[in-house]
Amino acid sequence: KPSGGAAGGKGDGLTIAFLPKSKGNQYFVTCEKGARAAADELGAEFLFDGPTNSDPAKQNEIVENWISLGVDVIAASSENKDGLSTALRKAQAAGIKVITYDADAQPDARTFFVNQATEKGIGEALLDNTASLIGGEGDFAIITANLTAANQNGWIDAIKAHQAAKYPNMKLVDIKPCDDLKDKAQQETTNLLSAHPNLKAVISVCSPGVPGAAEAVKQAGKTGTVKVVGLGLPSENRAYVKEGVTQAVILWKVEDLGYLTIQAAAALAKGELKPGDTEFKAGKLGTMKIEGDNILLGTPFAFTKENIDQFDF
Amino acid sequence: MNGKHSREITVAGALALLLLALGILAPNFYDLQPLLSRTTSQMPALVAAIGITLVIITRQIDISIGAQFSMCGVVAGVVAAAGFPLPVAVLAAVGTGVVMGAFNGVLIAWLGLPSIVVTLATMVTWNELLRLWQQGRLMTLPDGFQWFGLSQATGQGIVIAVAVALLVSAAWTMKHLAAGRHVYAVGTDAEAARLAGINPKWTTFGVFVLMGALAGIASVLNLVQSPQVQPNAGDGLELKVIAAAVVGGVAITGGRGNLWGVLLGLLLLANVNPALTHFHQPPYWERAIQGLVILLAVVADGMKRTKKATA
Amino acid sequence: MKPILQLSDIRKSFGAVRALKGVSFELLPGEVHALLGENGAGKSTLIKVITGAHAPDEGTLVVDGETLRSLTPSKARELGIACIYQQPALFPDLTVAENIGLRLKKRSAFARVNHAAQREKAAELLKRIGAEISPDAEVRSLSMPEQQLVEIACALGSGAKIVIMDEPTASLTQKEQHLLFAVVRDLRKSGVGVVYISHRLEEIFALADRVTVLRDGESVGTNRVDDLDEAAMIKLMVGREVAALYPPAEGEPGEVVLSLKNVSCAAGGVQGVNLEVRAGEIVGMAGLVGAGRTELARVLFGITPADSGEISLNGGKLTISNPREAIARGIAYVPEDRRRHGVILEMPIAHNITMAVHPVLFPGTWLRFKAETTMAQDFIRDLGIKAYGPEAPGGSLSGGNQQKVSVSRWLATKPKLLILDEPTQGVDVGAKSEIHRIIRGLAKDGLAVLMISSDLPEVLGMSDRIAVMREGTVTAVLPGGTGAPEVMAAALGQNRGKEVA
Amino acid sequence: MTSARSSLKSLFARHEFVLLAVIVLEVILFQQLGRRFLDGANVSNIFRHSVEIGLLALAMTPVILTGGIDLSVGSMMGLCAVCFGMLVKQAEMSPLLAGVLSIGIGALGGGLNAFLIARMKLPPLIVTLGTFSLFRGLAEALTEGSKSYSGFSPSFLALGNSDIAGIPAQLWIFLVVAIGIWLLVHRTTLGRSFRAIGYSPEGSRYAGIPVERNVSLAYILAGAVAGLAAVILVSRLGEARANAGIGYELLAITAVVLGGTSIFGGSGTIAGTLLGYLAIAILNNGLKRITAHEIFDRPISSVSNEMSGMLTGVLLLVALAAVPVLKSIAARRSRAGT
Ligand SMILES: Nc1ncnc2c1ncn2[C@@H]1O[C@H](COP(=O)(O)OP(=O)(O)OP(=O)(O)O)[C@@H](O)[C@H]1O
Ligand SMILES: Nc1ncnc2c1ncn2[C@@H]1O[C@H](COP(=O)(O)OP(=O)(O)OP(=O)(O)O)[C@@H](O)[C@H]1O
Ligand SMILES: [Mg+2]
Ligand SMILES: [Mg+2]
Repeated sequence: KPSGGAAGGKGDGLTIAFLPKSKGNQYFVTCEKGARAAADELGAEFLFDGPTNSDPAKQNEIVENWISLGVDVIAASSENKDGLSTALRKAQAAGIKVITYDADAQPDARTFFVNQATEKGIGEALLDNTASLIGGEGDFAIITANLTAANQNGWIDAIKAHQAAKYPNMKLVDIKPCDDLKDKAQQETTNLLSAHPNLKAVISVCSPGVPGAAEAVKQAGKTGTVKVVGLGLPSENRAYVKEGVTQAVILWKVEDLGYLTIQAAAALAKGELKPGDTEFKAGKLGTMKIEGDNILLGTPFAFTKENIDQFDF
Repeated sequence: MNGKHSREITVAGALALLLLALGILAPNFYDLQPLLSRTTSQMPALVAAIGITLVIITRQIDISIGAQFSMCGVVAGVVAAAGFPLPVAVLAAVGTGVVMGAFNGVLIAWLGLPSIVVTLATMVTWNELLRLWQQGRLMTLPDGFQWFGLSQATGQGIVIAVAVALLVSAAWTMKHLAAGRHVYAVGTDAEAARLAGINPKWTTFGVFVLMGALAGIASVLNLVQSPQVQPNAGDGLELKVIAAAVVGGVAITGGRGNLWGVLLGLLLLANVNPALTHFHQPPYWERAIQGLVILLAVVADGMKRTKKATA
Repeated sequence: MKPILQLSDIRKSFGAVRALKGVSFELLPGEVHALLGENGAGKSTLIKVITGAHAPDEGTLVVDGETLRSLTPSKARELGIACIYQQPALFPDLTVAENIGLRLKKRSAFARVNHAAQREKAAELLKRIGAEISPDAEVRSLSMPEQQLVEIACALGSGAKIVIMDEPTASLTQKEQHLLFAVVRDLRKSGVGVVYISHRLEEIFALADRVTVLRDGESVGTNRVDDLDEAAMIKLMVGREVAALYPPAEGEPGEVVLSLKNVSCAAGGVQGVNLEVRAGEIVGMAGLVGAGRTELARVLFGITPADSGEISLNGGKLTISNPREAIARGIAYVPEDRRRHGVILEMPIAHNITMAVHPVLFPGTWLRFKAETTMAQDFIRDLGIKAYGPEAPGGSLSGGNQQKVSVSRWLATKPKLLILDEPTQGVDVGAKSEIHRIIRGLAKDGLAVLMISSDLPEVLGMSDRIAVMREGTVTAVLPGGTGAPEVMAAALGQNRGKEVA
Repeated sequence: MTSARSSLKSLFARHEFVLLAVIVLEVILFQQLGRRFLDGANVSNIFRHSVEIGLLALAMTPVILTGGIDLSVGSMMGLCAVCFGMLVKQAEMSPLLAGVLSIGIGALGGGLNAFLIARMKLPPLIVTLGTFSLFRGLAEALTEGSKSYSGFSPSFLALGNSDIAGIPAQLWIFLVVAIGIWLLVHRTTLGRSFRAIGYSPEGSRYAGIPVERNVSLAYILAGAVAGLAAVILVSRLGEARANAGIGYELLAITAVVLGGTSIFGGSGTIAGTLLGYLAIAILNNGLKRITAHEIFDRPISSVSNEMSGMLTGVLLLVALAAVPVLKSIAARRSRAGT
């Protein structure tokens, strides 16, 4: 084995590396918090690094760097599925265990995927929520981060499929990228509102897009008339949700996602978790279900006016 | 003489055509409220464009303005979050801009370093510093910040009024005050300007400081448009306003250009994206179209020059 | 009388170049004080110290009784010092009125510009010096001499007590020279002190009261002009007698090398030029500034190619569409603007000299440093270029030596026809006679030489034949030895010369 | 006079020396603070991860020497990557042929820059700002923003991920290109003419140098090298996407300027560019290895990208400011000495 525990800075403990899609994002900051807590609990060394811009080569660079650093296990969320898989395969070839979370890589490039909810699940949750708000019919539009983001495209595809199957009277009129900028999302939504006067709802699949879309709807005086639904953090949307501009913010418990990922990663590295297992005991989260090679976090959660104050992330 | 305003006329023509097409094909574009929001959202860029225009006229460039804009916004946000009232936050933003502008100015005016490299360096430095400091958190501003604590309509009115007032007074200064003439003179020929008793160093320094201050003001005008501020709000702003200046007829070789052209250039570029949306076109052509507009503008310049030379 | 300007022991270095080594100078009110010296003697540097453009390393200035360590351009202006620089320092994008406005009384940066008043003032000044230039014209549309007149208007309008002119006549025509002389005399009468720099001794005799000669950054004395004759003045400048100014022609001209029939170029304003140049002869080309001589040279060198007519070289007809072709055909052109077109100041002399012979010296594009150095050393020796070696950057040389480098570059191409454009412009007498000797030597070796010059004595002294250009065409070809009046008459279009069919 | 030259010479010597010292310092520092920094695998990584930027920096040097700039190379990488992906995956071409074609497409794009800059005499900064948007925009439009290409053959992926004689495969290509461009810039008349043009385009024309043609060649070369860099990047990542090479133009320019090439054109060396590139590449890699030290309560390795960006900016400013400051000190000293 070319690498191994010997590299660990802290005696013979594990070294776990944790890769987010991008760093400048509250979502991954929260994720890291949970992950770090798990690592501390396990007494493992925790390495965290991620890209600060949209250069698709950055994630590979970080992974390959960890390979030569000799970490024991890598947990990654992929921005570019195929691209990152190349690096993750190299890690596996070097004897490093690989697990993905949040956004999956190719199945052969990792052992498990910690699934906070399937693409399908997220897409359906977003659309079902929207549909129930607008009575199952009417125009809606989507705000995404950028057109190249892999798992956002996955969610969008799921939304499209689900709409075709279940809500024939709904129509997706436009998809706009906002470059992960809140202000740009706001401008795009303003344009969407006047370009599509019959718009009933805006779904944002990137987190800065949710408050951006909400602000545009609010400024347009269409609070309540045009519904805003999105994937985002409660803390960033609390005010809009309470005002009734944003109807629902959908997310899983992000901190738990980080926590579970690290627990699984450690177990995998220690050999306590093996392919074929159907259950896995994840510290304070208790026993988690495994479906195939997906470790399930649970279903996504909808934050609404009623419950949003109970969450502090 | 006839060629003097040809650029403004061309750009105004293209803009008019676009607006006309929108009027016929997508009359909703002119609904009052979205129009107002759309206009308000471009005002920070307009204010930054005033600054970059002066910088380019002095034959310099500043690609750090997006970073300055982000930094000013974050500083204002931090000051506000610490409980200081709005005017203090505004002062902090502008002050931060002035300091960053002065930093560029000292290196460029006194050490004679090339502005493109200096501002490239300060751009990455400020941007990465911000990332290190803020980790990309969306900052929530205190209540009473949005629209200066006034109603939305009033707030939008103030934002537009401030930007337009800055534009008008800058344009007036460039034409009617000796200082404006100095900026043109330094951009045309710094040594000749020096011999004419103008201090090119102070002029250049002043322009960069002003650029910083305007970036600060622009960030405030952006800040008040929503209750949150993103630490990378200025990403790409430099390209947007440089493009606007170039399309508006400001010569990158210094000494020539005027702010009305820049206003038109900004409006033209800023309306490409809304127009695509209103024509129900897919968004992925946006960047290519903006590139084409810039190239057409420079090519038009080139053709005009060749014609002049052979005539 | 009390001097209005007094400099004592001024020292100034640029890096290791000691341009001024303790110069003292004084200017009285109401006098025209000429400053003379070879190229690089430090004249321009001295006046830049006076105008505040350069701060001296040591020494003091006394202006109007006030003692100063150094000046800034704006402080100098407040003290009433105005200057017409060697290169016009105007803003091409601004109008004449705006340019003049910028140079008049210093106002606060935040004072309002009164456009109407500025225009009026400009019009008045231009009228006073007799220039027919519109105040609303953009400066970029003006000719060189017109720009020089605007400079003069600026200096006049500032109401200065000290006016400095650095080679103001270098690009002026006869007519404008007269305007300038009138202005200078006018200034003297009103008690203004004028510092006047020129390489043309006849101007010094015509205008100046006193003369200070600089040599090698040091002042070698101040004399009354009346006390000196030309020979004495030259001796002061170069530190030795300069004997025969123009080397005599030797031998008979050979075959026709260059023949032009009806050559025109609309872009360059050249129309129907007919001309022949033979091997071994020097054809001098006279004409007023703006007559189109440089333009003709540019046509022959392929910079602005001809659009009609016939150019033959050694009997063969040819078209020349770019400088590369011209070089390949054996044409060489030593341009008039040395600093912009002649030598690349930042590059070593060796690189400058080999620049036009890359395809020959470096076959297959690989550089051969040894061959290059050898070639450069040969020229440095043959032409007597004063430099510390082939690796010295062009900018470290004096004007005359730069000119020699420029000539070397073209001799390296082994041309059949050598076109020289103002070969001694701004070159001091010593270097000038050396360049003349070199040109004559080349002709003797069988080169056909076309020498454009605005220096009439030079044209008269050097030419085997004299072609005169006016309004873009050759109006007369006169034999060598023709007198100045005839040549001037032809240049001015007073139909006295022998017309060419 | 001789002293003027020698002091100037020592200044240049000093610049590259200073850069070398910075690199040595970096290596020592990272070796001390970092984990397994001088490990064979990591040294490979330093090069493997930065070869694309190194290539762009090499190709950018002639462009800057002519007094120009090319902001479009990063976008050109995106366009070439996408074209390469389409050629291999849709037109089912062999990677070799597709690679050659991609380099050709890069050269073509460089040709567009060249036409506008050299022939139409338009300012390079603005032309390439326009093509910066245009090329990236075309890449996005071609893929409708979201498509990407993957699943390349292992033999192609080997180019980006395997070693030849213990050295990353792409580093061999880099070395060949580096030697080629070094020869071009320092040993040929073309390279000499780049400098001449950078110092004085008009003067060069009067000396019979085909200015238009030579400037064009510099931009075409930059485009072609961007195409090559794109192919290498795709083979390293195993995926071709419209956002390949985003922001690389600025890193390449930084490397060139850090290496002592004047942004105004004329002076500069390939050795300087290589040193500038190395300094950046080592900084970027080394910071990732420092896991035991913290800044702002975070391990340095976890903010390595931010830190290396910031330090690169600072280094650039220091390197730039050092020249005029040293010069004025030298001038003062020489004056005091005389
Ligand atoms: N800015 C400068 N930097 C470096 N050296 C300079 C500079 N200006 C002048 N010199 C050098 O100083 C010396 C004096 O130059 P100056 O221009 O004063 O001569 P000049 O007497 O005016 O000559 P000319 O008759 O050719 O105009 C020359 O050796 C020149 O090369
Ligand atoms: N850079 C310039 N800007 C403005 N006018 C110019 C410029 N160069 C040349 N001219 C003008 O173009 C006209 C033709 O110039 P040209 O150089 O051919 O004349 P010339 O007979 O060679 O005069 P000379 O060589 O004595 O200056 C002149 O009026 C000249 O002043
Ligand atoms: Mg002089
Ligand atoms: Mg001439």
